Amino acid sequence: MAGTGKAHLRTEGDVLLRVEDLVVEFPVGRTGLKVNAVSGISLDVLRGETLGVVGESGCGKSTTGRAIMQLPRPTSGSVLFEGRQLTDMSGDDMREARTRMQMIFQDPISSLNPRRKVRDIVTEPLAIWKRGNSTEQRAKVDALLEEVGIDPQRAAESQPHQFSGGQCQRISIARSLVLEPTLIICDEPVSALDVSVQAQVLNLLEDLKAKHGLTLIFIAHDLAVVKNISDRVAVMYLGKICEVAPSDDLYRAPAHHYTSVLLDSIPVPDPSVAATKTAIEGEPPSPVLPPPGCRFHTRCPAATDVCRNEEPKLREIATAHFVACHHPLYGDDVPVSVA
Amino acid sequence: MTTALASSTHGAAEVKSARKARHMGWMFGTAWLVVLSFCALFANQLPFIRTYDAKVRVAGQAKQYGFGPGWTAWLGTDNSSHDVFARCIYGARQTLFIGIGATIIGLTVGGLLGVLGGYYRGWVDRAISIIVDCLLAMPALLLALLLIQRTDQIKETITALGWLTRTEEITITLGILAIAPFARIVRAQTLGLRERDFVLAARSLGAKSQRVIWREIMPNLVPAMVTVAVTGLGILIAAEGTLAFLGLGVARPQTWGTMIDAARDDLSKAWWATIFPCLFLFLTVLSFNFIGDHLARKFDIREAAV
Amino acid sequence: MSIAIQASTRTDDGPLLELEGVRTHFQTPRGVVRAVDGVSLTLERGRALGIVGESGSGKTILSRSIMGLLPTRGTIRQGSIRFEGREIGGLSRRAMRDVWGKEMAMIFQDPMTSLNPLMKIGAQIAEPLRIHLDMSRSDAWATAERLMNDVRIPAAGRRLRQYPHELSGGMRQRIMIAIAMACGPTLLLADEPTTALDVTVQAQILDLLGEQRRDRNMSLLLVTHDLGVVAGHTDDIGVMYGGKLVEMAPTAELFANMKMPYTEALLQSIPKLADPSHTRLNVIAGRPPDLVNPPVGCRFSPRCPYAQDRCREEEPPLIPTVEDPRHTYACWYPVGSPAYHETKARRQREAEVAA
Amino acid sequence: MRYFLQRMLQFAVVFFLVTFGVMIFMRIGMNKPGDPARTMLGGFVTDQKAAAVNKQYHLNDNVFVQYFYWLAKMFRGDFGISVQQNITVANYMKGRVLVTFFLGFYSLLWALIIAVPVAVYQAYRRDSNFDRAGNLFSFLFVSLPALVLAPVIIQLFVIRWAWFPRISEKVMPWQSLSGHFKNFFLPVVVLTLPLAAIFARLLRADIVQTLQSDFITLASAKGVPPSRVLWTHALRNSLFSLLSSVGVQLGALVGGALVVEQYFSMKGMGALLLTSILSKDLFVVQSVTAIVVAVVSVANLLIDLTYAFIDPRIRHARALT
Repeated sequence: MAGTGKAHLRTEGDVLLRVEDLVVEFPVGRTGLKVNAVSGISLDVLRGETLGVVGESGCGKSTTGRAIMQLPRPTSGSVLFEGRQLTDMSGDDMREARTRMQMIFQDPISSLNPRRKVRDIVTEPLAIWKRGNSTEQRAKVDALLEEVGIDPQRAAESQPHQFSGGQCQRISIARSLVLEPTLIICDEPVSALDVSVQAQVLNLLEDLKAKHGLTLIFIAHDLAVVKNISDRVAVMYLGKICEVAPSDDLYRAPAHHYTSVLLDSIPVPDPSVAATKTAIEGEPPSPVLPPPGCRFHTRCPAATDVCRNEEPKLREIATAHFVACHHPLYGDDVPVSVA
Repeated sequence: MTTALASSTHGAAEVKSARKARHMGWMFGTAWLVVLSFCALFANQLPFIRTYDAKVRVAGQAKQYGFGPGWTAWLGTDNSSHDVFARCIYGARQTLFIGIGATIIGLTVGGLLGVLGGYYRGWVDRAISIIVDCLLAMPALLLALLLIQRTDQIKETITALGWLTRTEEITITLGILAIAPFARIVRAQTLGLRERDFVLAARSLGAKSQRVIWREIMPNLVPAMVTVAVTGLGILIAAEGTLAFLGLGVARPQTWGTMIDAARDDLSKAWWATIFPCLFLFLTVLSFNFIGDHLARKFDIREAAV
Repeated sequence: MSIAIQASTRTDDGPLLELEGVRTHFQTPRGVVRAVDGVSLTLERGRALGIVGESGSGKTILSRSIMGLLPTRGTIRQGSIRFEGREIGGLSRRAMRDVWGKEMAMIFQDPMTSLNPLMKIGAQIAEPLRIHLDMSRSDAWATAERLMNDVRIPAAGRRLRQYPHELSGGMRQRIMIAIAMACGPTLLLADEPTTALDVTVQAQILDLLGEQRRDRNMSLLLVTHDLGVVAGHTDDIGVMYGGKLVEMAPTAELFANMKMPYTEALLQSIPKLADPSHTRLNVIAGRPPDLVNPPVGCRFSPRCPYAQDRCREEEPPLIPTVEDPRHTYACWYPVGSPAYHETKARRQREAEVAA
Repeated sequence: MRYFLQRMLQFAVVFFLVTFGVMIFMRIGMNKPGDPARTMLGGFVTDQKAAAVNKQYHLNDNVFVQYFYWLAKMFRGDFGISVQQNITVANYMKGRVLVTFFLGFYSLLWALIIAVPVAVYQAYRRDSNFDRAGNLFSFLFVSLPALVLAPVIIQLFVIRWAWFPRISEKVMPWQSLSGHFKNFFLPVVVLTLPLAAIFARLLRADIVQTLQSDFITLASAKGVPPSRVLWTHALRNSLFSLLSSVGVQLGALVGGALVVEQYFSMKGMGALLLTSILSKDLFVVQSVTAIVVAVVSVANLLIDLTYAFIDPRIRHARALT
């Protein structure tokens, strides 16, 4: 199997979402070539947990989020959500199932219809599913808008462009909560925001998660942000998962060379730490013709022949810490025995 | 040691006056169309507009081109001594009806084809594209000539269409011409819109395609459609004039094109009978262009090759 | 034929760049946008200055004002910009053409849109060489290839004949740097040079910039929103807020001893890797100021937790600290002052009471 | 290459559909039981003649057979006969094709020669007096279809001042060069002005937009002089709408030629087309339509190839497909 293994999937606990061997491919024009956006990844999320997905652009993290929503449907693989298989659901059942999971997008302006009033945008989900009469709908929407910090009166009168980016993101969040979903997939929700606003939105997400008992999949390229909000983090590279671990463990003792490089590349706002690291060479190869073996071997400082030929599988190197690497790094403070 | 510089507001005044100039164009266009439509609608009631068949006689005699432009007949009289001004106003009624009717037909059919093709892509899009390509491959005027020329035969063959008047035939013909360009523009817009996140958001909320099209995509198409429709109206009115000029117009009431056609051989004898309908046509098309440009600016729409 | 000659033969007295009361306002239908509103600063030769701010703080407009690359229409420019002792603030675009590319060069944020898509890479790098240094086509192309080697583009000879769309974002940003370096400028303005890039590539580009700067003895003005980027790659940092410079200091001094509550709040709102996950972030309440109608007094006062009446009435001047004259700030009640501690303690008590 | 084949296929499909459609359309009501040739020719032909025409062009067979025979004959150069004029269509069109060709060619050429520099300068000096005057004139001329412009021009230049002859004779450049230009001048002016206005407006808008892009700012920041920024960097990147518009306007030119030929009494294809449509001259209509569609489509194909010539991104994208 070309997948990177499923060792990290959990059997006990209240598993809300379980993705297995997810593959998403897009054709390149009519060339017969295809973009291997996601090449067989497996994930699971427990109820109430926040799973962070990090990686650079083109690693397939956003595609994964959308494929879970079946927008568009993945090329192959299984997505088990609340015990139901989404991949072979009929169109109507799928529409129904989508109400239990929602998405928040990167561009707050583009994700709101510019020609509609903000309150109508937030009411839309209720209108689609005809939940409650108009007074009930309105009460619910206004309460949610208050909760995310938007004045309902202003929302009733204004269109999205009259709000700032941060406010639009709050509106998006309100809309995603209206149907009372259990899972929210956040696709780079704070990447387009200024740091001060980013902090506001991150705090809001934490508050809402606690209050509404949500489960989050948080997709981002900013490792610090992902670390801050996640319980467990999966690192992706070129359509594959490199490493999965509890947030703090991953950052304390990265086992995959890619994770370690990623961590070292982050500019730290502290002049005493900064400017001491060496950057890694090169850029990710094209997902149209991904390299064989370990997909990171073209840039990896520790690559050997086995990396070039044989694809590594995810294996546990510390409690709940999984890595797909033939020559993993071992942090000093993580005693492990290699199989 | 501050070297204070003269503040340079260079260019600011230019921007302002250019904005003002554009504004004036728009104001002029609106004013002309309002006055023209008002006169056309109430031509029968307004005292200063002669009736359609009234003849302006010279000493009791109906005389070919009896009057030039002047106080008696503002824009002169035509070859059967009708008041050119009154005829131009009645022509406006006819022309505007045809233009607006054709635009509505083109917009509805073309818009629908464009949205469907752009949204569903795949074979729907390919089928629609072929139809649109075929319509566009034929020069518009050639297509119009063919269609109108054959309408009598079509009416004979398909008797259910027998009730169509000449005006309606021309309206429908021009409407068919408008389908392809409208479809093309709407399709391009739809292709762009369907990739936007709010469409994805609506689908992730469980909205059906129909709802996505009507609630999310359509409202965002309106500005482009209105803008293109206004600009298109100008083009359609000119096309109607051209058809009439080529002898395929409405005989009664005359449109501007028919008037031009009827008088153009006597251009050297009575220039006013040709030039004034031309002026009306020109000012109307110009007004639609001004308004279209204003709308395009307002809605920030890039002018597509209409 | 060395391309670094130009830079090294210049006279070395006085600061490279001095701004005094620079204002750049734009006339818009909404009113006059005071994008940059009285900025004064000095950049010494060979040093790197970071300008940090959130969107709308005026940092990008400031860099374009220095360059003189602003739309001429509806723009109001005031103040003095002295470059190598010469007043360039009021120069026309025609006069600036001799400075552009030759003595001052610029790198933009988005490498995807900053290169002419219809022109070969080689031609784009060769263009300034041919204009400013009167090189022949073959010399210019040969120099272009060397420049591409300098910015570590593999297979430079082949890349010369490629078009921008055939290159990745990181490669394109390297090309941008090569173009900027071409005529050996003394000042490089980099406007968010790594924002559009991935972190691993960002690190490469920042290292490359630093290295080129040292090799060619250039000054760098690095504009960014990311405090992390400036921390490791600049000698001094200026913090902008609402079109004004609110604090400026040598990098280490700034991080060790920040005076402006805004700077402090900005730093605190960034999630840090060192913190455990789910650490509550400090937020700055409210929104950045409207630059058409900026607040009276200190522009940060409506969002500042330590603001007092004076802050809302009187605008604080940019003054040096007692400890370090190079460290300037604009605040009535700076971080560490008695009033600051007092307010902070009061807030804490209030929070405890509320809890 | 594959892209080119694809385009050829598309062209073929459209060509067949349109010509077939035109044929069906022209024959509505003609193939009633009885005598299509007679319906078509009117009452004044002999039975023999009608039967011969019917047989020669298979008019009594079903439409597909008819179409097939027409197509086969056309590819062999036999465009059929003009039943009204009683000559072959090829003879009928001879000479006329050139008149319309010159009309269209000159108009297009002049429109581009005028529009490009005007638009470039307008965009460069945006909102200046020149730009505003340019905008006003392009508004005026866009709103002046041949129908309106021609009588005004005739009234002024032919009737009032008599600078040009009223009726153009068919003067080819090899017959009399001065006569040729004299005859074509006014008709070409009528067609050129609105066309130039359309081109100028599109191009100006595109250049204005291009001038705001980062790579233009970068070019300036490199110290590139404005003339080079405009002509080398901005213009080439702004040709897209202009080129597509040239394709679209070709069709409109056919319509314009029709009107202009009427006003100036020129014996061109437009006039021929009009007469043949009005008199239901089946073969003429079908052949002329086929030629026009082919010319317009081939021109659009050439424009498409020009895109690829200008823009390496398109070239590379197409090389893949």
